[in-house]
Amino acid sequence: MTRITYREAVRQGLREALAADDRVVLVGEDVGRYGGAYACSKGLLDEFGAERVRDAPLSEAAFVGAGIGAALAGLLPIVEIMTVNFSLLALDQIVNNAATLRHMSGGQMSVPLVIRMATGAGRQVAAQHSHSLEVWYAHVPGLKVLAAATVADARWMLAAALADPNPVILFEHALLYPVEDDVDARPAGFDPWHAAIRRPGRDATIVTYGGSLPKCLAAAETLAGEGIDAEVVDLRCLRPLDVGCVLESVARTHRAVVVDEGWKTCGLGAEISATIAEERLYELDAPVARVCTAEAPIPYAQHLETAALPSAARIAAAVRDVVPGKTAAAAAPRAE
Amino acid sequence: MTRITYREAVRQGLREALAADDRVVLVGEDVGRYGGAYACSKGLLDEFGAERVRDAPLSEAAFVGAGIGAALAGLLPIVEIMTVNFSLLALDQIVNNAATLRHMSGGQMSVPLVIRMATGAGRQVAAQHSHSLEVWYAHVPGLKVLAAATVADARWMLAAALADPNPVILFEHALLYPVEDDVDARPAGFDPWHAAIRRPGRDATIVTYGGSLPKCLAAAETLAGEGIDAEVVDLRCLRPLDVGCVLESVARTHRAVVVDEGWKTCGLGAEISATIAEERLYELDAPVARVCTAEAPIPYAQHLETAALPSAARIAAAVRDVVPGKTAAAAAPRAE
Amino acid sequence: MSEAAIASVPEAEAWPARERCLALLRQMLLVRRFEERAAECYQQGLIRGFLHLGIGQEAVAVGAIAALEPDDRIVAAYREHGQALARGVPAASVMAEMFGKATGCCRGRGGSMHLFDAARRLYGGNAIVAGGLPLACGLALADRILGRPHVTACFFGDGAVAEGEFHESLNLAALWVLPVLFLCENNLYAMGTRLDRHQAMADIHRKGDAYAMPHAVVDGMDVLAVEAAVRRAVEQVRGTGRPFLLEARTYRFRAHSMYDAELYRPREEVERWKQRDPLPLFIARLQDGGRLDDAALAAVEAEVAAEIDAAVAAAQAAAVEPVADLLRDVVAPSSPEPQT
Amino acid sequence: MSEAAIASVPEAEAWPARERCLALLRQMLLVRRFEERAAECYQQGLIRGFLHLGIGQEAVAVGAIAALEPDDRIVAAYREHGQALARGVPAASVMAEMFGKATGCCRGRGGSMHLFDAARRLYGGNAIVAGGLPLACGLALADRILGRPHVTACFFGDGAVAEGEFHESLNLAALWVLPVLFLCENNLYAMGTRLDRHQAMADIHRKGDAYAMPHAVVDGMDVLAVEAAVRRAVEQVRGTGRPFLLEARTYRFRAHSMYDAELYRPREEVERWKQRDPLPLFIARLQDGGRLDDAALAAVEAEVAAEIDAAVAAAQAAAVEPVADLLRDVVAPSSPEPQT
Ligand SMILES: Cc1ncc(C[n+]2csc(CCOP(=O)(O)OP(=O)(O)O)c2C)c(N)n1
Ligand SMILES: Cc1ncc(C[n+]2csc(CCOP(=O)(O)OP(=O)(O)O)c2C)c(N)n1
Ligand SMILES: [Mg+2]
Ligand SMILES: [Mg+2]
Repeated sequence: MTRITYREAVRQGLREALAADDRVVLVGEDVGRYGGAYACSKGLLDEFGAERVRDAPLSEAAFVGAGIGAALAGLLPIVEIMTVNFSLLALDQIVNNAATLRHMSGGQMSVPLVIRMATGAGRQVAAQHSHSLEVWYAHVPGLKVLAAATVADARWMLAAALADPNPVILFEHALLYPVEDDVDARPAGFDPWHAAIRRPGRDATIVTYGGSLPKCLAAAETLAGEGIDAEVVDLRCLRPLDVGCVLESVARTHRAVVVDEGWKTCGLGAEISATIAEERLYELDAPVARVCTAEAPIPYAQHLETAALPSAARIAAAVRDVVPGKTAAAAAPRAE
Repeated sequence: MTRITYREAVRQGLREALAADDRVVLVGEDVGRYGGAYACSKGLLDEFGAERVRDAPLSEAAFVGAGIGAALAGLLPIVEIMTVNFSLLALDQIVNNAATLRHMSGGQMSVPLVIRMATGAGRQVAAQHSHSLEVWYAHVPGLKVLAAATVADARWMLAAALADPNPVILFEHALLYPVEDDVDARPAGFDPWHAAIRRPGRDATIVTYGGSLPKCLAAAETLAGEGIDAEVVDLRCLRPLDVGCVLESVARTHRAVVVDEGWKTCGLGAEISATIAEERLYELDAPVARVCTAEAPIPYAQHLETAALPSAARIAAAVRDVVPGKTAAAAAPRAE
Repeated sequence: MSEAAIASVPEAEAWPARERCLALLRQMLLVRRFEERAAECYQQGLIRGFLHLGIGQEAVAVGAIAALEPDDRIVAAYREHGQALARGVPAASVMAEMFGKATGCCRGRGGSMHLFDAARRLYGGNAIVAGGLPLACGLALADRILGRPHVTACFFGDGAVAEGEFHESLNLAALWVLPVLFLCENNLYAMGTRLDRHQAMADIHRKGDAYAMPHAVVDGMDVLAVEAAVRRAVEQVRGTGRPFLLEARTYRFRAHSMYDAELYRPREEVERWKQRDPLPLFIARLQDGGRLDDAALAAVEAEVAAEIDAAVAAAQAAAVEPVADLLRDVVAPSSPEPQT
Repeated sequence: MSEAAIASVPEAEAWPARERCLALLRQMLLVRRFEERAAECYQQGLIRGFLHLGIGQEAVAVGAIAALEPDDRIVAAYREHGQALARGVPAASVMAEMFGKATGCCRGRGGSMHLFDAARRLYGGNAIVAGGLPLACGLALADRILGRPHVTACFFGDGAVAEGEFHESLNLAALWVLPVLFLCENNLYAMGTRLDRHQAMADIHRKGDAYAMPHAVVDGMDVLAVEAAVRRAVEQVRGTGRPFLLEARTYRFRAHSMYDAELYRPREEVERWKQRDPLPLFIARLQDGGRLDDAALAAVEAEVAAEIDAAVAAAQAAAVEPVADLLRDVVAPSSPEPQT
């Protein structure tokens, strides 16, 4: 067991990938000499050289598109877009090329590409630097989308993404980089394409992903003290969604709260909420609740930003709402 | 009453806007000499001159951003992005500037801009030219989003959008341009910001917008012959959503089918379905159903494209599923 | 850009061998007749969607591709029948694709704007203007890193030059030293917008200077001039590993797509350019040089006509993909073969 | 780009009047001391998020804005404290903004990277690299169409030059004849990437040729040279209505943002550039020219210090916006006043 940060986990994943296969290249703004905007690629330039750890000029469309082209011609590129905010500039390449080439070409072309990007708010970097646009990528056929919520996933998801023959978008939440955890050897049967139950519980299902996971776990702790036993499901793979895991959990708990750092309207939470209600209407004991970001560009001021984002308190409150009448006193003792 | 096409309705709306206010300019690729890719601005260059009807070079980010800047400085620009597919190249400007400037500046800046674009599939123009990305725009706080599904809305929505001090995205469905209808003078109290019930009905609510409306109305006709009386709600405004209208309808019908030409997962249909189930769980007699586009890039071949898109037949089938046991024989006579 | 400047572009230095000339002629004829036939099929409703004809521009694709090696890569835009045919994608395969049939080069999923052929290293067919340029950089990057000697030839229109992706790609290719030939088919118009109405500086090739990229301009109506210019440029790219920007000045005789009132250009301008139609021009030169007699020309025409007739017949007879396969090839289920 | 080339940039033709010189000095000092103080406040946790200091680059903003008319418009990037202060946004207003207070110029919603001031015609503060260039084109387009004589000055970094939005905007401005001064603050680095590692052709101003746009380069460490060069450029823009590309060569003395190990540049390079610190350089010239004595300098320093002290005190004392107002100004409820 070694205790490492999420940041270091990403770095180790990158290093391992570069070491394992000569076809792997890391491309992005400041991935080389600067060591990565979040220091995730520190030391890799020295170890693997400027040909394979490649600083890109500020031109997101071109270097993401180049990653797609390089994947077509036999490389296994890892393209880093510094943050999801700048990925808007590369969206045409991702949607119109990466996601479509296989299908448009009748299966002739393959784009084995991984695009990593930091996402999320919470650091007072204001409206243009705080987007959570995972939902947009999760909407696009032809892409796969992963979100690392734990240090272990940050460590091992990359290899799985690289082994996949499809373009994979891999989200890292900017607030998680300093988080520490024990990381073992790669778990046998590690499978990031399926959701994980991060905390089992019987009274309600909290469905989340990425940077909201710690908040959900904190809320579940609080609720446990009140006798509400919440299950926390980490989606991990946002496309294709592991609907099965979510539905099984809800079939057990009959209540669900979806937590999503994106804006509520047309966010990922909507898809989860809709799917639960469409598939388990008669098993729901309460309407599904969504805890999302307020419908505003993220403000700079700390108190406003905090108010805009999902918090453990808001999550706990939402769970209490769907589990009415359940107090510490009323809570039945567990019987498995 | 004059019978005009949706295309002509758009043209008249543009002409009226240019004639009404000198601050209005029309900017976009081929809006001038070519007359618009869909011939919506034919004749306007001659009438209003090249200063106000302005052909733009192929540079979506620059001319959309210029529209934003021009709006900041006192013009009322109508920017045409030829199709939603190319709007990906301008998304950074729309999301990071148009949608945020008012809020980021603490209310100092206003962006009274209208961005028109054609959307949708159905013309065998394949994967890169067939997107329905309305949902992405509907996700963004700071924007308003309209979709014209009828000739009358195509005729009158623009003026309402221009009168609004916010950036408004106005979608026109490419398949609707040749559709004809009678158009009167501007209806008193014309209000595109709210949904419209295009066909009242008692047995189920079909919620839709834009290019899917004719399919929904056709499905409702078919169903009427079978004794199923479907209500058809045209959302019209995709942001902010007129949730009230949808919920009131569902409160009457207890059954809902959402029809959305976007891909199903994380599409606009998900938001509608989620909202209905969250707000009217105990009034639903069946799970909400979604009829959306298959999860694939749109193929060129006609039979495949047709299979991918919502059709009147698929819509009717979905309604039948949520209204079980209701046959022509079983249908009760209407009693208001 | 004056038309005089175009005419003064130097001729090809030396005549290629007769067989090579006849091969070029055959390809130009194939492309021309193929597109004429495609237009008919479109009128008959057999081809649908967008159909962009390159009639008038055949010398560019044919001349350029003749100067490439079989392992070189090609990225094209949406007016790319010429590129596909010149690269050897069978007319039957292209026609079937445009008919939406399972025997098409993309099994009917791509259509006219998205012709792909992995074996012939044709990477589309891209309908987003300038969308192919970053791909070309990436293809070349892979070749560079993997030590392969290939060149990537990237075709695009004058309209694409205004897009940010043009600028970003040229900078990237020059900065990273990528073996890309950027080949601008300057046909004077982006849809209805004339070059001088979309470019502040209309001498496109000179934009190479902004990226320290060597550049040249060639008469795109002269197939031999194009072939020679591309050969020189490709040699330089292959030798130095550096990119090159070549502008070919040409003209589109037909509408932008199938429907287009052509309000934006005077009829006389089109007629003037038709005087420089690359096909009669080349035929006359071959005849003047004694390399082509009427019988030989008739034979080539007949051959081409037969090939296209067969392509249309096959396309009409072919089956479509089953609807059940709609979701096939959206994502790959497992590890594919490595691509080269 | 050699450093020799920078040094050889011509000096300002003539000395401005003493008062003008002192005003420039005061502004440069204000910007410098303001940012030094902001850095301290950041260490104390009073300012958060991203904080990009322009220390070393003050001569560019101060010199340039001195050459603008009050009604001219300014678009800046995210390293824009200098632009805001030089434009006359009160230090108290900027400091309060960075403290996230309701008295900030954007009521705490924008922070360091998004300083706006409608009355002073400052249109951000844009944190998307090159994101402000299209806006500048639009502001100028409105002025052109509405027949107003204003110039829009658009500041951006060398890193922005690689973005597609740079290219598209320059083409648009030149093509549409828009009165924009594009002012590149070339500080040799985009974060950790040195100019020659992000630009294939590193003489940024020469990229103007690709758009038939007049251009020049100026020593960005010399406030008088900047003022003169901008004055000339702005005169030309105002006179002709055409855009201009001006490159100011400068250097950032501090980290890119508050945390940055600066692995990408040698300490000596920074020290060498500090020899050309625009502030001591200008002070020495004023002293040599007999326009500044120690007492006057001390007085300016004291004035500036007092202003900044007051700004910090006011910012600390100020209230924050109520959380209930979170959704305020996301969309406007009704028709606003016309903007000019
Ligand atoms: C990014 C983008 N914007 C707009 C369009 C619509 N469009 C299709 S072709 C075309 C003109 C392109 O001109 P050019 O690059 O010169 O190619 P040509 O048609 O002359 O071959 C336009 C505007 C598009 N396909 N992609
Ligand atoms: C489109 C975009 N990509 C990446 C970033 C992250 N980023 C912020 S500043 C910066 C460097 C910009 O360099 P330059 O334009 O030279 O400005 P300077 O920081 O030197 O003032 C980068 C890469 C961004 N803000 N926007
Ligand atoms: Mg063209
Ligand atoms: Mg810089």
